[in-house]
Amino acid sequence: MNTVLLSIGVLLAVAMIGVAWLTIRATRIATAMLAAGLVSLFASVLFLFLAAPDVAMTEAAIGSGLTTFLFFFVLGRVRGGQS
Amino acid sequence: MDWIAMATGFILILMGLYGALTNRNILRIIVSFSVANTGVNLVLVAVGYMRGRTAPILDEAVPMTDAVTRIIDPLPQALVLTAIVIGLGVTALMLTYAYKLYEEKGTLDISKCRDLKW
Amino acid sequence: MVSPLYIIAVGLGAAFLLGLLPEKWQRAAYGVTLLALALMGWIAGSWLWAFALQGAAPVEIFTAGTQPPFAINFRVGLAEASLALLMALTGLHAALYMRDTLFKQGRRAMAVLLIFVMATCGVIFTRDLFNLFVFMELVVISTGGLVLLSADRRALGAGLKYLIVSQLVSILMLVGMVFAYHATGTLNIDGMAAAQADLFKGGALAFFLMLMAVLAELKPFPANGWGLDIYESAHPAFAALFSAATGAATVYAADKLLLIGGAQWLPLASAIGIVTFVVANIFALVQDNDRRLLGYSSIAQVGLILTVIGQRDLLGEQYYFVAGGILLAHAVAKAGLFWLSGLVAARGLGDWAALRGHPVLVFAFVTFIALLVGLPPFPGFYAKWELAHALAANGQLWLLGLILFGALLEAAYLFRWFGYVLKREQPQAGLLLQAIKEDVALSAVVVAWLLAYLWGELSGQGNLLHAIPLLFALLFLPLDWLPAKLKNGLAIAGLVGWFYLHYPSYDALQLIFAAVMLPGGAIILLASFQTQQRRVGFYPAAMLMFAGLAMLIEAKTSFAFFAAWELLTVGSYFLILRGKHSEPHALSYIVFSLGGAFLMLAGFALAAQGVPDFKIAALAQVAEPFAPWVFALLAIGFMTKTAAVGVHIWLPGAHAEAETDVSPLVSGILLKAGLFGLFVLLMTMGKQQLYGVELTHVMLWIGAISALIGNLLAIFQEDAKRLLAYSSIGQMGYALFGLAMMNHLGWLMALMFVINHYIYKSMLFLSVGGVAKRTGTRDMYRMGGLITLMPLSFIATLIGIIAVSGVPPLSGFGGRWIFYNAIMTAEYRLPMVIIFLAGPIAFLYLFRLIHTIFLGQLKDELRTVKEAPFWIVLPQMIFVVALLVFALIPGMALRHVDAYLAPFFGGQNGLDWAGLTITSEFGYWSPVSIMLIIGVIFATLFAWLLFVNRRAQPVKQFNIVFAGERPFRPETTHFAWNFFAPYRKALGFLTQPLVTIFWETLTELLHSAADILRRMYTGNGQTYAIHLLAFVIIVYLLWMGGL
Amino acid sequence: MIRRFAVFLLLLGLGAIFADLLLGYTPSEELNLTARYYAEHTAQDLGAANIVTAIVVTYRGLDTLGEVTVLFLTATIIGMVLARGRKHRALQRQLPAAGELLTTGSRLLVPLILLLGVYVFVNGHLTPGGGFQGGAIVASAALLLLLTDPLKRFSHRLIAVMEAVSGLFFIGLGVLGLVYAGGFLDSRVLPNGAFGTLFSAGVMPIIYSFIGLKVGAEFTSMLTHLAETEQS
Amino acid sequence: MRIPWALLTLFIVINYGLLMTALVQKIGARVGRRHGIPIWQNYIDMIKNYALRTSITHGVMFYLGPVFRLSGGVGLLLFVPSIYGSEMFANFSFAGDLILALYFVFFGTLGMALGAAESGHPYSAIGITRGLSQMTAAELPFALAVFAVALQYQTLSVTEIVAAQQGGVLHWTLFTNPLAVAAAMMSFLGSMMRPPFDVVLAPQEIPIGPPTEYHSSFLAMMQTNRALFPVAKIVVYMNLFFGGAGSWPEFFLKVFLIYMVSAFVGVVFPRFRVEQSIRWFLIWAVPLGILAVVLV
Repeated sequence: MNTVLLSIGVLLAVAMIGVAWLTIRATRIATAMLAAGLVSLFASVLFLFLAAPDVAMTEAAIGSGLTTFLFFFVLGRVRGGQS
Repeated sequence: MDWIAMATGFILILMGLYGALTNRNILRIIVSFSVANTGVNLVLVAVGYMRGRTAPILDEAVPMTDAVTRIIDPLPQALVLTAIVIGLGVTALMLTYAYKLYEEKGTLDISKCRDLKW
Repeated sequence: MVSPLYIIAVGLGAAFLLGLLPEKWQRAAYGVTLLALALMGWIAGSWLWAFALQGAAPVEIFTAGTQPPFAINFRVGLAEASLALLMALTGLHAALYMRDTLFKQGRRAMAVLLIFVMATCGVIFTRDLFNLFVFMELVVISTGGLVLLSADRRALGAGLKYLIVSQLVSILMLVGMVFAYHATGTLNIDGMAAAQADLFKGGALAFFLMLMAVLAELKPFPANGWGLDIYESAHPAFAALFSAATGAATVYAADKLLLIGGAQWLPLASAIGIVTFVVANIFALVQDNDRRLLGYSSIAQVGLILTVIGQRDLLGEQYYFVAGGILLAHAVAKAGLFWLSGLVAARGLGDWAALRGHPVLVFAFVTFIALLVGLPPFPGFYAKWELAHALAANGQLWLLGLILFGALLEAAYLFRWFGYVLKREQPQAGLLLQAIKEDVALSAVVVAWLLAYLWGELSGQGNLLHAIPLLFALLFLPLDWLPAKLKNGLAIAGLVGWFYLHYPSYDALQLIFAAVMLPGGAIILLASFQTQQRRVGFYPAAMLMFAGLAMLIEAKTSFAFFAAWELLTVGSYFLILRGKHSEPHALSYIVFSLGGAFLMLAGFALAAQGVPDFKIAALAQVAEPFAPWVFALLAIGFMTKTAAVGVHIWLPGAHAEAETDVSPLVSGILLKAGLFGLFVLLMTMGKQQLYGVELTHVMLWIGAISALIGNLLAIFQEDAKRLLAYSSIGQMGYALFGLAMMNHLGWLMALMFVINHYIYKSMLFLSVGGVAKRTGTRDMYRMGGLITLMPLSFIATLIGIIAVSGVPPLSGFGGRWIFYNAIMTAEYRLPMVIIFLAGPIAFLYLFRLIHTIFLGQLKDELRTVKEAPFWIVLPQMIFVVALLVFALIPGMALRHVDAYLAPFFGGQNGLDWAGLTITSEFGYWSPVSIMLIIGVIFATLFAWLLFVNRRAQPVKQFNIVFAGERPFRPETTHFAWNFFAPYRKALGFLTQPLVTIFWETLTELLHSAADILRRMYTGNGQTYAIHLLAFVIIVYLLWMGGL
Repeated sequence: MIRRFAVFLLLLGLGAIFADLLLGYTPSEELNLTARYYAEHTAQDLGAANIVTAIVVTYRGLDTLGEVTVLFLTATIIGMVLARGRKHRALQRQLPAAGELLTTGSRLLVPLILLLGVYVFVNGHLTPGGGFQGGAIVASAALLLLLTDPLKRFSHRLIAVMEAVSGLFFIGLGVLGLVYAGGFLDSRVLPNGAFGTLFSAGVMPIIYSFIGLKVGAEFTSMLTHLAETEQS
Repeated sequence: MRIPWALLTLFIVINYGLLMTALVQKIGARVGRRHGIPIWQNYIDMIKNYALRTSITHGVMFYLGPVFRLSGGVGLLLFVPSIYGSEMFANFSFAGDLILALYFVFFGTLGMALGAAESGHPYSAIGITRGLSQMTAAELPFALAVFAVALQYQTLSVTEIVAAQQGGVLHWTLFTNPLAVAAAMMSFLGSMMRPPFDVVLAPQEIPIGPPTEYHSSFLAMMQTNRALFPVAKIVVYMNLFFGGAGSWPEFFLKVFLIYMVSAFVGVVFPRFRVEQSIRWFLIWAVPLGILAVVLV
């Protein structure tokens, strides 16, 4: 049980770091934004493992949900910012 | 688990900051900061975590009487809740700024936004 | 009493309520805003009242009905209440000031403002770390909103930079906080402070991160570029809030946070603070944008307060007095200045010249600057005094030096700015006057003076605002609308009256100085009767100087002495600045004077060693390791005022460019203040040795070289008043020399110079001033032949130069005679050589003065020139009489001083005053006989010559032997320009402006360093964030590495 | 490139600090003083099952008030900034209508989502979740509506009133605590009630509901303000 | 009672001065194989000038110049005792000591400068600048020497200084303090307005210098002073450095010899420009003076 959890945790961590790399280095901003949302989502899973359901819910709803939407809202209005 | 989370959190913070300090696009900076914020939240929760205990919610599984020995520290979680929301607030504000700046200057390159200096 | 929590509740509630109001109801929304702010202020004020006047104990406020570590608690005491009142009041004023903007932006902007004020109050009240973080975030975000109220579009960028940096800050804060919580098991600040003992290594690191986060909000160097951008671009009312409210609140947060770390972290705070203070002030030197300059100044001030916080343990119970004094002074002054900046249309410093047409606004500006610089009677002055004493008593001399250096820089750019206000060309843009904005700015003036009174009451040194001379000077402010003649009469009456009432209590030395300064000043002021208009600003300044002088003479304690010193310095600065082209010279005067004053402050502080109420007389008991340093610091301070060589470069311009009746005031009277100080110093401390060098010996050389250089430079001046000014340097050199000889007659000679120099230099300045007034120039080669047109001025000048030159029978000879007797017993002989050389050189410039102005060829354009106005001539004639009387019976004044000085030199009188002949150990001198003999010879010969030539025929101007031709142009015939050309060939190398070059290079270096280094503020928000990161890492390496 | 290197070096330094923290970290075996108090007293004193909620709403209610204020502030500023200069904009261009599926789906889903949100924040003191989460869920309903019809104008007035009223109630309840109970935001204005039931824990569920409403309103307000900016 | 004696002193000294200056000039001429002026030439000049009745004036100060000048000379003479030990010829030395004499020298200089400047002639002004410039440097070694002598005898009273030198030639300051005397004598050369330091008056060329505009009785008064002043000044030197004079013959002899020093030097050296003479004094005379002061 513990090892399983642990390996899932490590997996999550590695995934998060990978996705985070995508966030800061992706060529397209949209990708970066999606990746950031994904990091948040992974984090909320990790929060569950850390016995923090409240935080997990919040992170999922706000961190990965609303924030990502906000990003895209703005992205859509600035044409990616390159001009 | 807590070690993993904490280390991941720190790494996320560093990566987020790296992104925020090297990318020129303001949107990317904001996105990077949100990653760093996630990292901070991870660290915070990880500090409150105690091995072998459960969430600080009292129910049938965790009766009131042995809560002290069964639950983990609830305080960091409360802090993280607040921190997340504050983070969203700041992010939203920065996004608004980015939008207005774009309206104003037609670019989101932060190095072009240097009319105040010295 | 209403719970302080209601401050939070009211602020928030009103902000939420605004959302309920319909969009159109702007007025109602505005009313709610004002009401809420006023209510918050009232609550804070009522608590302040309770704490301050009813001695209530600080209250703890628990939330959630639970004890502190488990729930958030507030603490409200005196400091919190006063800061909260400050927040509410600045908020209220900001709301009033921004009325138009708020109406335009609607209720949302008002809500943001309310929350901003509420949040700053929260930062101050809360004792919970995370709650502190929340409130700080609120401050950050509301700042992000309020920045956008600016009409300046660049504010958008500034706000973004701020948000980027604060993201970084909040990351540091949160990480640090959670580890600190982990280490101590509490988030309560006091709880953490109590648990300090078990802060293990991780705890220290955690604390370090939190400290960095809070300090970063204080805009430490170099992590402060974003702050500057906000100051520059924000709405002035918000910039005022940002500087006053945010600054004060964050400082208080830092203060609370440092409780956790304990004493070992305090040095770090001091180090960061002082670096910020000095560097920000250096950078400010090269600023031309007013708001950015104020921004730099804000950063610097906050740095200073941080330094003070770091010295909390040293200051003990004075801590709140000192830190509070500086903090409140900064807040009020900065708010006031930002508010004023909203009235000025353009952003260059020179554009503030538009204020000039509004004396009330100029007064406001002066008040704010004095408040910032910490001049008496404002709180910063008391605070600086206590701070310097605490630092000196505890050996923190480097810190003291840096603080004073930074303060001097700050004074330099602020006074330079003030010079612009009074002297620069009025800009096109002008002012954007609006009654409400003016009122807001002026209310800050009122608060400033209230604070001045309050701090005076709180200080253990006595309230300067109870000093009658100062009050008398201030009285002239409201009376400034009266005609000048009336004010002049009042001023003269005041001077004479004060002297009349007080002279019985003076000892001989005080009496001499007081007589020269007060009734002496009254005589010079007679000349001021000739002004016609109201002469706005002259009398407050002049009387401020006289107040300082009057207080200086009576000062018993070092505090009273220093306060008087600063008053007279500032007063004279304003006087000098009145001259038409005196802007740069007045600046260099005030910078040198304040520099000297700061050295004195350091000297007094070092001498007192923490003793409160240090008596001047106690200087005699200063013990060995400090004594020579005290002596040196004080001596340099005084010598700055007497313009000894090395620190003399301010004098020529300042004295020459001053107005006609101001030059004699600052030359004839003001210079004596320095001599008075030196007298007091030498009488109490005597000879001191530093590294085996006798300091009085050094002074002897300085005096001699001053005499030589002053005289030498005087002969090469084309400008009559500059000539006299350089001559003053030389004369003061003589006096310094006399003092430094450390023998009875030397001191007597110095006193003789006090009287003589007052009389003849005042006379000459008035005479030359009158001529300059009539001819419209001060260049001597443009004059000539005025003897027939201005005979009275000529007589005054003639008597004056005979007296200055030391030729018998006039009083100057007495000085020389005593001098020779004094050097007979002096220990050092070499410096005499220089004095001997300097002596005859005086003839050169004196002759030049009288020849090129009054003799020689009259110029065509000056043929209709009239005698100087009556009121300028009258004091000259009084001086002529005084000079003759003093020449005849010098003993009248000097014998008393001689007797007074006797106890310092074995109890014997230095001279024998019996009968008409004055006798010394070596020689004798009978002024009356000399006068009689010379008079008889002179009169006989003159009568004879007149008789022989009774039919002599006066000839026309050009009827001279001119190689058989007659010159027709006076310009070519009047030999005046480059008068002593051969002398320049022979000794011109001595006039190399080495000292000027030295100081200019120093200034230049500072400026260019500032100009290069400030380019680190590239304007890129990312760079600023990197600065912050670098700041954290560098401090980590330097501090934690060494911990 | 130099900048990157500098940032890298500096972050290396920060990493060192973090590493220091990480290596110096020893997980605690026992609850510390504060946490122990919460574990022992929350249920008895406040009657809340979810200790995190009790902390968020009551013990550290002031933080939460601040947090709500942060959102309010952000929403207000966004409104302020984006309202500026919008008036003279040309009115809506016609955009392609959203797909049938989305439109119908949203009609069905929105009430459900709203209900879920309300459920989450009403039960905040018992189960995981609460005002923030619920508020976010409510806001996502609004988001859905926005997605289906980008030109849909939400009633700003309604949002503003909801925001303001719930905020005022929040403060009002807090002040009630100050007046009638142990201090500001004390939830024991109402009796604690039966542990574990909906109507327990004093005013905690009420406050959390208002928080939920307010958060929802604020999120919605932010989203609509952003949405109403023109697609440029 | 002092006044008649003082007038007698004055009378003696003026006549002696007139004769001596003429004599020195004659000696100079004879050395140069010229015939030279008659010994009473000065009297002729003076009488002629005083007798002239055509006079013009440039203003008040124009009168005062010669008056100042002659007052300076007379005063200097009378403030110093002429004959040591003689109550009659102690003059008005009770009024002041050495310092008075030292500073009174400037009285005439200053007055002259003023009067000449009033004339409005540029050459006068140029002459004055030269004179004053040179004086500042020339006076320095003298002042140092006086200081050294005063230190040596621990008094400022001229009478006491002379008294201390009595009892043989070797007690003269000349031998007890040769450095000071050397410095003072160098200064003396400069103050005598004789070559090589006579650029101030430049008597050989067109009349340049302070007296350019003076004529008739004005000039006569100055000529009187020109006879009186060198003697008065030499009296000071004599008293300070050469043992003073116990009787009138000794007085005449010593004054003549001291005056001859400057005459000799003047014959040998060419004229200095002002800056040259300043440098000369500073380089050669001042160090001697400093040494004198330091070594006393």
